Amino acid sequence: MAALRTLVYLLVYPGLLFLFFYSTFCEWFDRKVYARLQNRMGPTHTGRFGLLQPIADFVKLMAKEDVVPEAADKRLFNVLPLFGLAIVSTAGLLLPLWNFDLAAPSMTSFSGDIIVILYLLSLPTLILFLAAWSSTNLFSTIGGSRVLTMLFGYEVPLFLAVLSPAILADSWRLAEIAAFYQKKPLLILPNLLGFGIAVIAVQAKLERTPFDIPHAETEIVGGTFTEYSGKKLALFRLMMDIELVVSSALLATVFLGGFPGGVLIGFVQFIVKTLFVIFFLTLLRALTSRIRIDQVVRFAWRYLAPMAVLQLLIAILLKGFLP
Amino acid sequence: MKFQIPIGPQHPALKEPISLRMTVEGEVIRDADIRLGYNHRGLEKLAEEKSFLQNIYLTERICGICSHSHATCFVQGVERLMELAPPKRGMYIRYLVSELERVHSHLLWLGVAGHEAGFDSFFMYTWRDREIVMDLLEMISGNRVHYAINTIGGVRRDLDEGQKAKILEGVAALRTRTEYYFHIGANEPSFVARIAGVGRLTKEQAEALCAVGPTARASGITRDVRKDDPYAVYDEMDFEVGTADSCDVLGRVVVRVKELLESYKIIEQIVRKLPEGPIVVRAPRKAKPGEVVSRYEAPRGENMHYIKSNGSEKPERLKVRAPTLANYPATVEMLRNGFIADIPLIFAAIDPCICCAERTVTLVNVRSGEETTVRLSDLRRRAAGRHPNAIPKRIAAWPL
Amino acid sequence: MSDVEISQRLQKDLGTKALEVTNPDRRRIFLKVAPDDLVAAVTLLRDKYDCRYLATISGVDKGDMFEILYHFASPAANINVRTEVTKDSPHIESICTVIPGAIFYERELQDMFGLVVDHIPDPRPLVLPDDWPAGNFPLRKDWKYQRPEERIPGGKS
Amino acid sequence: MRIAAFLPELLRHLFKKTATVDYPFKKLEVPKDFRGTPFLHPDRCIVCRACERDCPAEAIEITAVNEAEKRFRMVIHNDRCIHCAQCVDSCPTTPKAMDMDSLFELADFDRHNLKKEWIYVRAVVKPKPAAPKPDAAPEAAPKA
Repeated sequence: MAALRTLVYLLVYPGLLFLFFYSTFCEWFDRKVYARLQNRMGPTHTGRFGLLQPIADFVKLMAKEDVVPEAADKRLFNVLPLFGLAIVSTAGLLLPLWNFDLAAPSMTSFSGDIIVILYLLSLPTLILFLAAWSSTNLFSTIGGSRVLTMLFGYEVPLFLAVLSPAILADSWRLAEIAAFYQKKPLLILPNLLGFGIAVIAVQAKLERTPFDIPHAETEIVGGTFTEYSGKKLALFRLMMDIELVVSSALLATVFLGGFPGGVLIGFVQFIVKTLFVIFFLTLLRALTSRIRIDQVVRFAWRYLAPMAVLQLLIAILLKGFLP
Repeated sequence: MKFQIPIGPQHPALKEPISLRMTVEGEVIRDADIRLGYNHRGLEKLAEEKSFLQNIYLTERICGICSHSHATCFVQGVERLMELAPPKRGMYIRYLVSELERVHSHLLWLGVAGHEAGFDSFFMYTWRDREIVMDLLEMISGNRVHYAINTIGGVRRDLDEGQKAKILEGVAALRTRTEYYFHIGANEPSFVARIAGVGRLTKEQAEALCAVGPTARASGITRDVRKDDPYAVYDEMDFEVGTADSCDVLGRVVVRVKELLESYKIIEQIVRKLPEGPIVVRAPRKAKPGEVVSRYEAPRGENMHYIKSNGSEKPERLKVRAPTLANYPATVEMLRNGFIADIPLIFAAIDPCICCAERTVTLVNVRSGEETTVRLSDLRRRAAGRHPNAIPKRIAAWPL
Repeated sequence: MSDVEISQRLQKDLGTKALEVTNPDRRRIFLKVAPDDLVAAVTLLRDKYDCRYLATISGVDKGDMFEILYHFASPAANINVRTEVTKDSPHIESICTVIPGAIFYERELQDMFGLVVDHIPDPRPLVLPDDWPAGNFPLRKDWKYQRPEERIPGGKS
Repeated sequence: MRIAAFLPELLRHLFKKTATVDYPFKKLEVPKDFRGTPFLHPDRCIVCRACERDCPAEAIEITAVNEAEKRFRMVIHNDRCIHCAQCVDSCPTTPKAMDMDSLFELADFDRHNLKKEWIYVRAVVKPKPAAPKPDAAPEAAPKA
């Protein structure tokens, strides 16, 4: 029975199958909102309201010819998409999503899981860099170096911003942090600055406009993904989508109080809160133009990092005053 | 570490084939080289085999965006050669279409600039509003792209009152929208950060390298054929030449927005002053021997056609100078010491319209830096060798 | 400055170098010089007539001669400098030292007419492909393009 | 500089009707004088060949089927046509034998399907005083 439960946990919910469908739904939501913000229609015809469009795109890419460049490091080139997918799916398992009961959250909940999930979420960046470097394309190489340069910009603010609610809640466990803010919802307010910083940093992590520099199509063709095609590209895209779900769920857990209330209400809360975060990410994408790599680093260290430190200070001070 | 990256002939930032070789050092461009010829259609040779009337449609197809510009420039010249005086009303309608085309071209450019900078919302909204002027053009001429409204001795279609009202209405709507886009373009921090101070071209450089159009005007050179050499109806119009002296991409945006606002002014004047009368005079089929230099201010800069006739119904020589060619030397200068990220913006800022023969493919071996040239037929054979089991398509023999 | 004044000044400044000055149309002045005097004439135009802007260079095949026209534009008028070289020795001096922006037009002339521009800074072909057969110059009048019969795949008739 | 200068405009359009049209299912109207595809009224053509001569794309071909019966065959190569409507302007008959319809969805898998063919007997010019001569210059009557 335990083995079956583990299998369900890994493959069906909240493992691969759920993450696959929910991440394609999130991509649809992102595309639809982005289109409506631009007075366009977005996906319309595949499925009701075009809901199946991301799945159709995925299937189409899976059916396409898969080209591996001759000069590439073939083993690395082939295996990286799978690695990336595995890493973000593992991160997905750590979210308090099993029975939506914050007291007994899920099989994998342990003290310190917030550190692990942050660590797992920074690995895809490394995967992208290795993918770019192993394909040996010039545009990819430039894209890869941009991936790493950008990493130094956004990673520190993200960590500082996400850790300050944890400090305030006095826990390194996602479910306990969420439960703390459920009990004291007013304490969400001092963390709003951190939420803003985290949204911007997540946008950079997901490489979406204005931070889509590593694969800026008008500058360096596809950047990291220039040589990727067919199944591998499909897996990479799925990886990015799952990363979108996981990071928005992480923000929802840490900043917005998690998803309590049993299976039904908890699930609704999960959907609403992740979509709320994704809406902000989409809005940010529609609002801005792509900036240059030097501007990203300057922006991150001049504005984001000091503000994240400020947020941390607020959290520490507040904690001193709290009983 | 220096290495060369090929931008084009196929590249997402370029909508037409051209090859830019960038020698880069990290993210900084050290040198740039331009190679044309991927789109050379031998148009000047073809023009010598067609009659003047047919050549109107040929010149119209030099460019898809400024189709009317080349046709008008050619027709102006031929009318001079044939010593025709086109009627006033015809001229007014012809240059009304010119100005509407300028509006459409500049709005298109604003969108492209947004897209190249990754500002897709800006791109979507400007192109949505560009539909207003596209619809006006379709209403006047019967087509969205190749208006074909010129004929030797006047224009082919007349305007009625309802159309005049619609034009005024459309222009009023566009004016408020243009002002709004200017406000966005000048205020959105991420966009301004990308265009301000990028692609510098000093006034001296612009003058020495013979830049034209908005590129030159953004470097503080007041060069506009409509003012310098007022052809046709432009000496009756009240307008100003928009310039900027910031010498960068932001300046080129400002110049184009100013020109948009001036164009609205001209359009309103033309529609209000539109005289009564015929729209066309009868033209002979042949032109006397002679030569003429016809100049026209296209949206991208000065068009120049040199037409030489020999007394037959075909021109002896037609030389076409499109504005983009004049701006290439300046582009190389602008690209130098810029960032890779600025390539699409700088290149788009001259509003390139690449009208130039596609017969070979150049492969650059990145490791050794040596270039090998492969004929299209070889490439096809290689492709067939790679996929021996591919289902053969029906034998196609295109005239190559 | 009116057209007539410019024409007279050109006659006076260039003296015997000006083989012919005509003014066929408003703001259009055609000046003919010998090929050897070209650079001198262009320098004079640039310095004294505000013609820093070279619009383009057109070549015309006139049977046994090539006519080359340099279209300059100043705010006052459009001055076109005409010069002729024989087909047997089609050599012309580069004006890039005077007007750096002329480089693309001179390369185009080399491609299309087989003129040899002496001292050109960058003699590579511009518009013609790299494997274009040597000695083919498309805009010469004796160069004819034979259009092959159009064959449409699919075959009905 | 203003942060998020575009925000009001974007949010305003979130629940508005879209500017784009669901194309293959819904179509926009083309204007009245839209230049679509050329076609022939075979009963009016007097075989003056003005359209064939003036066509910039060599898309019109007129051949005699039977000279004695005055039967002619006209092919409009729509795969070459550039839709400039010069043939309509050049046509000297009243009412015009050449005409444009407003079709614009011309794509086909086979270029042969794009060629349109008419075989007809030459029309006789009615002895009307106002009727223009068959060889009148084409520019004389643009848009009657």
